[in-house]
Amino acid sequence: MKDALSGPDPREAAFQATVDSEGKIEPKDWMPEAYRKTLIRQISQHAHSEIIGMQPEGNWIGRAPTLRRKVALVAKVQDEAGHGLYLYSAAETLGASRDDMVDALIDGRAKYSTIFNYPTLTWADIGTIGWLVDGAAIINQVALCRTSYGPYARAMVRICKEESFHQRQGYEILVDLCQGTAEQKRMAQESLNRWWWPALMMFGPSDDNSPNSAQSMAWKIKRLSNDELRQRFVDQSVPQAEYLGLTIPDPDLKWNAERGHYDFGEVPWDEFMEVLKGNGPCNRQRMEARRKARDDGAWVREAALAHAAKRAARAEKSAA
Amino acid sequence: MKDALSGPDPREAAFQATVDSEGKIEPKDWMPEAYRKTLIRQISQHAHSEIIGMQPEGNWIGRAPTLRRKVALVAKVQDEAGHGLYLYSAAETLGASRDDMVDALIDGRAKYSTIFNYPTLTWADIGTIGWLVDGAAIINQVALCRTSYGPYARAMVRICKEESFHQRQGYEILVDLCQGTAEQKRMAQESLNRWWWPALMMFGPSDDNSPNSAQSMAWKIKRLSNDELRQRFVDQSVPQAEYLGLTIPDPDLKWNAERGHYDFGEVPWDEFMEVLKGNGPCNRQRMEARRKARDDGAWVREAALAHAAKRAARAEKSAA
Amino acid sequence: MTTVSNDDLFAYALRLGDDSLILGQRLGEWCAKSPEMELDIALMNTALDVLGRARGFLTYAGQVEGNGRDEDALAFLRDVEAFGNVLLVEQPNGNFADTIARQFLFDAFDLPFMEALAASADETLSAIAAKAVKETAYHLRFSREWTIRLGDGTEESHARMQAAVNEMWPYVHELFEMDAVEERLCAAGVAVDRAALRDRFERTVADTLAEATLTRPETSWRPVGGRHGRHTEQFGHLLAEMQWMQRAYPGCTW
Amino acid sequence: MTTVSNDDLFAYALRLGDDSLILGQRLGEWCAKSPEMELDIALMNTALDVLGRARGFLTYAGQVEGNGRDEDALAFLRDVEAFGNVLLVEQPNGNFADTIARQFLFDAFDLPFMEALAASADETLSAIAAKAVKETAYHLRFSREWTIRLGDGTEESHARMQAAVNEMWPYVHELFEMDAVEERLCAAGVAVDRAALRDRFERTVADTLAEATLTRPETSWRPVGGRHGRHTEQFGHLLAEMQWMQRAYPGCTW
Repeated sequence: MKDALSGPDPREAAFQATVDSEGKIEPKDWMPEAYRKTLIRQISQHAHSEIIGMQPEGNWIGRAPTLRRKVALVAKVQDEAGHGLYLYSAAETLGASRDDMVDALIDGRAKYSTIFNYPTLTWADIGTIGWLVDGAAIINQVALCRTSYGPYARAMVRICKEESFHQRQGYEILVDLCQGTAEQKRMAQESLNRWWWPALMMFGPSDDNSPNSAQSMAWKIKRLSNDELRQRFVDQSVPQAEYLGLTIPDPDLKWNAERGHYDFGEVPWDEFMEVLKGNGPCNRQRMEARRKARDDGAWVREAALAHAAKRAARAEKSAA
Repeated sequence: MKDALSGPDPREAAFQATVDSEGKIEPKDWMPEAYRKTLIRQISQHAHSEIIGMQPEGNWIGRAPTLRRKVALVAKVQDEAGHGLYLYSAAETLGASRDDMVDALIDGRAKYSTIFNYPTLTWADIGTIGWLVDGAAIINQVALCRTSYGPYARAMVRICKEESFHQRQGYEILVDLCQGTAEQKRMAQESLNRWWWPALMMFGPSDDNSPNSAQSMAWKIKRLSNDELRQRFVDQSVPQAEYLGLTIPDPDLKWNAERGHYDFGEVPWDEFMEVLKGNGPCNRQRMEARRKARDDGAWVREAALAHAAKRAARAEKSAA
Repeated sequence: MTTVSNDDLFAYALRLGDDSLILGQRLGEWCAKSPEMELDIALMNTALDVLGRARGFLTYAGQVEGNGRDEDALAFLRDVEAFGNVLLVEQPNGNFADTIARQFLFDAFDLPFMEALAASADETLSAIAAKAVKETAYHLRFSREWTIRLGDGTEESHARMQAAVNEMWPYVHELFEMDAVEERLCAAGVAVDRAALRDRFERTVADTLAEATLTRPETSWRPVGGRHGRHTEQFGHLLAEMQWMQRAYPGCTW
Repeated sequence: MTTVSNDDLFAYALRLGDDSLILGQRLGEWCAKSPEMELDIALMNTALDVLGRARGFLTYAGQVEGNGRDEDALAFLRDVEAFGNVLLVEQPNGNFADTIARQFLFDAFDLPFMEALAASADETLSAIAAKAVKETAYHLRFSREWTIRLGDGTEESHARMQAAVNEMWPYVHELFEMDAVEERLCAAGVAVDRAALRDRFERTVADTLAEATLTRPETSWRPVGGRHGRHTEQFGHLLAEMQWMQRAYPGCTW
């Protein structure tokens, strides 16, 4: 808290010094309110993304083409649920409550990654999500392993390991498709065509249009800019697509020897803004599914509470 | 109504004379209460059978293997709904109310043909139901075209025509299967194995165990005994099975030159009694589906009534 | 008059067939589940009509294509991305109000559409449409009346009907979408100019919603993509069911 | 010791695989739909365990059969009548109480079953079962606790849990059914004597229902047939979904 009479809060200087020297801020440390709020927003969005992300992949559990793939997919979706819970816990160390965060999600006040508002239409999409969506997530998260808030950084380290495994699995699915029949390869290409641009959008607006970024960089919540991360993702994905023999649906994509990076076309930001506003193909469906799970399950949660209370009362009685 | 003081009701003699001379009893004619009740029970059971019978066949509308078959199946199920309504109307001419009859069905007080408590597990079952179940129904119904109650007899005439068409369609499905691949033929045989005995049960218990039959025969509600009808069905079905190249699952089945009929094995009456008691494979499911349709649709029926009332009120107001 | 390419004609007949087929498939799911037995009959009746025209359109598409695919090959042996139906018709049945809303919005479009298609320079399309006009007039009467009945019924039915209209409304825009295929066929007098139907559609909707005491939804969401194989996640499940037999037992006669 | 016929062993491994596979398929349908995220994790976890043993049993069945069918050929390329799972595991998920009732009744049988199978003379079956014992002990703890929690929770949860137990109960009898195949394998020390497990099952059920303030249902209905391919109507729909990919794209590597 800042005292208007006495100039800058000395705690703020100490906080910034810790951040600047790559120290970690821990739950009981003093921190600026805006830092706390930014973190809660970001971590809860991340948690929401894990939870909502279960839906497009869960859509294929029933139809996975082999038992091995089915087991891997169930395990992956289960991991995502675990990541979600882990991240909600990290946000709770900052004083947020999970129920409030989930309510904010279902009321549409909180955001989650726009990528999960696209539908999974073919099995290839399960491969593509692993390859591109988890791939993009990892690039974001690797950077976040060095984020200034301790619990978040530690969550990221753990999550990154599992995500790498998921990404490899997804890529393997595509390898099988691309080494398979013509129909399988076509399925892979069609999937890439749908997911490529939405994947690039996962890094957020371009730096020119990312107003909160500077403060987040100063606090070392963010370690790299949106555009830097996006470039890293493109550079990483192009040779992977080449290995698969797939064509990235961007006519402007080409190697720039001078920059040592791939140039690529303009991300369709209009679409991004529409999806962000709630107008993606599946926004309504994702929210409705979450709401339905919450509402249909209310009686179960009430029963669990009622039973716990009964038990506690009985224990008290027998202790007395 | 019978007056205890004045001996037999002369109206009863007139009624029986009409029946004996193959005349028709019409809704406004006097009739014995027991005749009325027997008819209401029989006609409403018949109506319920049509309505419940939609379920096993409806189960395959979504999966019919060709569009031609899909259209034919939808049309058939639609006809059955029509028959159900037509029969409920016939029962209503006797003073029963459709709502009461449907409630009795859903409460488990009323019966319907036990055959519809068996599941449709393969597409062949759609053929088998047409061939055997509609075939058995027609044998029952042809006899009923001469039943003594006019509205019921006329309903039967109309229904018989459509059922014959359905039976032919069902048989055609099996012809295609039996002239098809080995797998298709196996599917047809497996289906016949499951449906043969339940089809024989459609004619009710053997005459020795059919206590109500004598009175029904005297009233010409029933025109042939259960066992006579069953024999007719077996005699008709055996050459049809031979043409298909299918084996009827009855080791005791053989031509009896002396009788001029096929002998056949003992119907598994224990199973029949179990299904009749409610313990067939699908009894609960059929009732639950009917109940669900009624309950889920309550708000729609209420809305229709409310709207009709509003309309009537508006019409009255504008007329005033 | 411009020459019509077989590719265009194939694509057009196919998407019209898909609209009808998928709607028929959804309606068939109501079998024995309706609020009244009479409604079972009415919904089956609509299913029969649209499945009938699906057969006509798909058979014609197969002939135009000339690769030996018949109506069943087209209905049962394509995967999601090859289906060209609008997203509206694949929406799940939901409750009875949802189905009525989907049907009413479709019918309100479909009647002027089929009337216009009946005047197509293509004789086959014209003949299918001429038959469809009478059927659709009946469908529209049914779905319109039920929209009114539920909208102006009880409090509960009003709320459900309004929610249903809100839910289905975003999908109507795709009905009026023209792409290059349809532009070319339209120039040749074969395809219908969808944009020209909007006024009549809006009048039907406005009249009906007014009588039903319902409000026309205003949403900025205008989902499209069905014409180009970008469907909803539910669609794959619909196909898994619909195509089961042909997929499990390929190459058989049924 | 009697010699074991490959046909018997194949049939046995297959039906055990089918029990696990179909239960896993049903559990997978809960994904992202559970009352709590923790329950999503728990149900997925159970799904993983049973799918894992399904793989083991089916792979072994394919080896014993010796016709080159692997786990996927067996899981994805058989039709309804060739599946030998009990009817209990194919029952639809219903609400959470229904799923818990199905799971609890299955687990209460499955724990003694797997313990007994771990002592099988057949090494492969024994190894799969040994691993399964630990997993199932955990499943049973979970499903038992939730049976108690819901039974002795609120009035609503009590009513739902009782209804769920009533609904699932008739299907337990089939779990104890022995046919000639199992009799022969049992005599050879390979298969489990199911009848011998009944007492322990009943004790588990009695204890749990008592703690849950629930009543043991009494019904005369004892549906069977699953072991011989006579399934419920829902089962075909389950297969249409589960087998979609292998049916639509035959002969591919995934």
